[in-house]
Amino acid sequence: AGKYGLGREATPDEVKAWDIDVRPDGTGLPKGKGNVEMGEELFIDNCASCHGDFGEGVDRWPVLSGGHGSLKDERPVKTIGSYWPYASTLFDYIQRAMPFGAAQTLEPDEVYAITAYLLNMNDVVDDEFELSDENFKTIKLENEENFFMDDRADKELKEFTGEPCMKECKKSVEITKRAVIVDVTPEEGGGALE
Amino acid sequence: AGKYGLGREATPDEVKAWDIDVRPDGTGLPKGKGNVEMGEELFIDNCASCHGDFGEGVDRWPVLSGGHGSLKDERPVKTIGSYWPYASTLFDYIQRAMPFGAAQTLEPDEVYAITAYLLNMNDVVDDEFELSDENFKTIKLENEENFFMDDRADKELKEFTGEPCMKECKKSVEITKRAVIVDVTPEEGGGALE
Amino acid sequence: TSAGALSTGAALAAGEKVITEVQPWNSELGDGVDVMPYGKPSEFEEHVKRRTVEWLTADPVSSINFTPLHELDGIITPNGLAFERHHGGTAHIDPKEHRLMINGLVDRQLVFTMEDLMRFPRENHVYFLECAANSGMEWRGAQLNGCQFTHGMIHNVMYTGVKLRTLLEEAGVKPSGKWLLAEGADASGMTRSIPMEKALDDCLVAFKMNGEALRPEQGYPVRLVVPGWEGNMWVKWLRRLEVGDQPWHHREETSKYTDLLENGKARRFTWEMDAKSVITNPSPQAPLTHKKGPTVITGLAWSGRGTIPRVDVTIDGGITWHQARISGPSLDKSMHRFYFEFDWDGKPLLLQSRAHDSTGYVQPTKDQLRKHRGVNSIYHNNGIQTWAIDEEGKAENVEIS
Amino acid sequence: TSAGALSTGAALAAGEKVITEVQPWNSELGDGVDVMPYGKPSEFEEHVKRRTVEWLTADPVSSINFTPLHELDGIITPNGLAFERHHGGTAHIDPKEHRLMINGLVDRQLVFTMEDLMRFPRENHVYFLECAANSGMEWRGAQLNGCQFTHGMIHNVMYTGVKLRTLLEEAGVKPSGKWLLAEGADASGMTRSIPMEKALDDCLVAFKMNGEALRPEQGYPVRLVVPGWEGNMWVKWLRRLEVGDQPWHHREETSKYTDLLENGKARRFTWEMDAKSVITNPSPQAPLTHKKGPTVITGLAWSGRGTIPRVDVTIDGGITWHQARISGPSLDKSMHRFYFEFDWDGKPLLLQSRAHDSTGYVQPTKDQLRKHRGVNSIYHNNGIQTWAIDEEGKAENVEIS
Ligand code: HEC
Ligand code: HEC
Ligand SMILES: [Ca+2]
Ligand SMILES: [Ca+2]
Ligand SMILES: [Ca+2]
Ligand SMILES: [Ca+2]
Ligand SMILES: [Ca+2]
Ligand SMILES: [Ca+2]
Ligand SMILES: [Co+2]
Ligand SMILES: [Co+2]
Repeated sequence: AGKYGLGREATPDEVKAWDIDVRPDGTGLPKGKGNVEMGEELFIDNCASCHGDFGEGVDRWPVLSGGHGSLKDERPVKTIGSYWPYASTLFDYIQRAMPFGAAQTLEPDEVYAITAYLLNMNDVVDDEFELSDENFKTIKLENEENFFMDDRADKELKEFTGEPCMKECKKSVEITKRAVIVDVTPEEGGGALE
Repeated sequence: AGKYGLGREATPDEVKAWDIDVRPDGTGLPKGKGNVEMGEELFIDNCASCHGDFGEGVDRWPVLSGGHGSLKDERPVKTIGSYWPYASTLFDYIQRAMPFGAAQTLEPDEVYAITAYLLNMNDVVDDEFELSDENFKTIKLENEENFFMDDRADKELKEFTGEPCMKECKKSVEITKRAVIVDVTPEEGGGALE
Repeated sequence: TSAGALSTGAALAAGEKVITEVQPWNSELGDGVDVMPYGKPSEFEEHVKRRTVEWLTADPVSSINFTPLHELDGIITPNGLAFERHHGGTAHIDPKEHRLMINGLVDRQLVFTMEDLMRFPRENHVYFLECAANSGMEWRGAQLNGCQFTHGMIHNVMYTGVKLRTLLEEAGVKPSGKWLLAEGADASGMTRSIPMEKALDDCLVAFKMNGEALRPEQGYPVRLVVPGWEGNMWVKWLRRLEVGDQPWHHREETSKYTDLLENGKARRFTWEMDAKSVITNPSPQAPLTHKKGPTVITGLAWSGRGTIPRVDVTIDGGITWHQARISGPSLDKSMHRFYFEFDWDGKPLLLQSRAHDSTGYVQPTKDQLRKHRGVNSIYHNNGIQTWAIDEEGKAENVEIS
Repeated sequence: TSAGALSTGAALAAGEKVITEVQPWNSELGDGVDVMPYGKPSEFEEHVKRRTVEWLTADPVSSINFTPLHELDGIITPNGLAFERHHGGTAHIDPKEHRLMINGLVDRQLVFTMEDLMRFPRENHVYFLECAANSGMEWRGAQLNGCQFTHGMIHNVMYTGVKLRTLLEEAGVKPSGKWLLAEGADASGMTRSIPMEKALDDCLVAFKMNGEALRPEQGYPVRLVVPGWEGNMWVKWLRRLEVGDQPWHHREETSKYTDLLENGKARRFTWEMDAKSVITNPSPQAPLTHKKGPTVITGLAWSGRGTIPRVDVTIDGGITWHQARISGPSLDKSMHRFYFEFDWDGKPLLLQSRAHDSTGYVQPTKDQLRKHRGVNSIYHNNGIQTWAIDEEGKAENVEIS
């Protein structure tokens, strides 16, 4: 027992029920498999109402596909294919949180199938692909290498440290951007806005 | 103007409207008068429903008379006559706060009359007495001299200061009083009491 | 030893259903961000509320309710649970219609709107407000079974306001001005006399508590804050400040809030709140619900004269005392939160706490106080509180030898 | 110059009717102490509420609302106004049905009930919680007209809880355990990876905020507190802590909460919140309503790396800066309240504040940040905010040269 002896040991079934998280190295993947075709059907039935048949997104619901090579654009489109570093994230997230409003209702094989379908929609795997716990680690996403550890300490902190100017810091000053021209604030904003 | 120049000067009528407080030296008394007899009628009409015809109190509403000489008793009865130091307090309080639910509706003459009546009920003035701003200062209450300025600093603070016993402070300990026996706690007390 | 302990055998291997089966809240959507523009506590916290004691007064309109100290932790009292005491009911005042007047012995008699007040420099301070009558029902002996009732006439919030001194200086106090009368705008027309020294020291004219506007029952739109001094002086719905050369001896400083001693004489102007503490858990409304083993005792301590550098706790009725751990900011004239953790052997306990304040004052026993004051002084009962805990963890308000 | 100024002549001598005539609240009784067992704000404060921006998300169930900073003062956020962000709606969980599991690389995989948690030693700390996306809509330029919208994804409350370290030690972290996964019980199953060093440092497993139970939208009955780090990591409805040897790279630390730079590369694990400040009054939702003369500027400053020893304010768009006055407790990783009082000449103003933190870091301009990060990084926009005030006192969100 620990110092306090409080709580109790978790049972194997309890740990199994909650320990559903998946990591990039495949740790946590349940046994199972599913292919793109099965995934397409499941996706259309369970997901497309929000995310569109091909993951293109409906209304303001999240876009799940496309955007390849857009990350340096003025308006990047960040999707599984264009931005996400790991396929494990997709499996894990669908399994824990989707479909929105009916989380944790999909069977492992269904999650494999839908993941396969979304990888297919993002040009990561071909139409015939079957995803399983065994081949999962072969999947690599194109943008993985573009993520790097927070470097603000080196890049910014020194520049942003030190005694700043207090007097005669500028000759003159002009307004360069105005929120009122953009006009996207909710009308019922309180105070003088009403 | 003050340092900030904020606010504005109060007008004479405004100060008059709010500056109704009365002090033991008579400062603040309005012009006016009223006698015990008038006071009795006013009191019966406006006050007796709570305080009783003679100030003896109805149900749990405050008792306003009696209790003379009871201050050292096991259960002192603290009233205008037995406890209050100054008659000005009575005039001021009736004028600002009574009748309960219709405060500041009495005219000065009415407040003088009711005050006279309550002084009479407390054996301070006789049945024929008429109270006015002119004779107010002649009224003295019997308990005035028994009030003294807070003396905790001299009487208690020193005794209650210093390093207390931390170990073996008593040989044994017994329960001497119990709330459960008294049993006056509201039943719906929350937690284990329900 | 755990409330979540499983029975043995099959059930143990399988585990608890709340874990092994997906629960609705793990799967179905909850409320959106548009549901609750001003939030409120969980439906499972409905027992956490202010409670009144009906037999105390003739009418709930001039009465008191009590902060549920046994349900709280830390040092901040949430605004919705800060105890209420008023003498003519809670006034609901439109801030646009509210005025604050300064009159009397000043160079300029002034009237301020709320907007005017917002243009003076402001300060923020966490202060406790304790009613002088807190624990007043306990003078003759243990009476009310719950720290909400014995000690709940107190709250501790961060006040924001203008220094009273700033306003008085704006009006210009004449040299003869030695006392201040503070007056409320409610139907009780509450008044109290305050010596000028205190008025010019640390008092605030406050409009916010815990960040937001004062609650109506706490004097919205503006109240006086008189740090460390009895709550009755913290005039709510503040509408007038008169400067005078003598005190007023009004009803709340003669008939009430004077302390009758055994010899029939009475202390007046007992403003400062003496150092005090109480164990909030366990306590009669919050018993120990577990068996022996690791146990947390927690409580509050405060002093009208400064900070609380130390609290002692006993579990054996005062034979042995232990220094408690204080956690959270130690601020002047603010509540302090203390803890004492121990391994309960499951036997009956007699719990007490004892506050030390920064002046060296040590909270006295109730009998020490009675020796000085008798049992009819109503106010300022800061004696050490005892809870008896039985083998089942139930707690009772008692006194001990 | 006062909002309560009287017109001249007769009216002036007579005075304002709210003073010269007895008002209902001066005479008639208000509410009794039994009316409001859990209190709420005045009817005159109904405009003080959390507000959402509908176009930000597809559905209010996975969305955000904002703290009305322009209506608050001091440093405490009242619980009812603390901004909400959730990904599957507010879960309403019966504390009796809630469990916290520790699993993974530990000596004993444990399950705690809420009652178990209450038996560990507790601590109290005031910490700010800021969403990493706060001010995220302002990367390309001034967009939302109100500090509630530009800066309102933040709250600052006193949390009470058990040290995460205490719980991890109770389970016994194996030497290989370098990371922690925190998981929520809500329908989003929120997860974040936290390095063990932080987990063993100052994190809390908290069950109270501002003294009372967590609000449902803040994770009732229990949430993680990760002082100084982005709000998304403060997992609500906390049900599981898994110890592992590597981070999990889950959705909220890959797809979201990574900062895309101009060169297409992205920072990950940007946990610490950089020092930041904002003037809350005046601001677009809270304009100056008086003419020239004494004027109070106030605002908030905070840093994920420590305290705020200093805030500078400019009223001329950064030509001249003044040191502001900080009032209220200066606590580690907590909001600080600053004030700057000046005599307004009635001419247009360009207001900015600039926080300095205890590491010497000085809040940068938005352009300084853009130089490093471009305009597509969404998160961690701590650039200096500008409000333009016109002759009438109206305020607008602008950027300046
Ligand atoms: C009713 C609408 C709805 C349905 C149906 C739905 N989703 Fe979603 N999905 C959402 C919302 C809303 C989010 C963002 C949730 C948040 O705020 O965290 C989301 C997020 C996602 C994401 C993460 C997107 C990103 O860029 O981070 C993925 C992947 C996803 N959904 C897949 C699915 C799959 C697979 C299904 C069906 C099995 C599904 N969704 C069904 C609404 C929906
Ligand atoms: C509806 C009930 C009611 C009526 C009618 C009423 N009172 Fe009172 N009176 C009270 C209550 C309640 C209090 C205590 C108020 C408080 O809590 O501060 C009180 C207090 C007093 C006190 C102070 C008692 C003390 O010991 O401090 C005086 C004096 C008094 N009333 C006089 C009057 C007079 C004179 C009238 C009529 C003009 C009057 N009352 C009408 C209910 C009433
Ligand atoms: Ca795992
Ligand atoms: Ca198809
Ligand atoms: Ca518009
Ligand atoms: Ca006067
Ligand atoms: Ca008669
Ligand atoms: Ca009973
Ligand atoms: Co007193
Ligand atoms: Co980040």
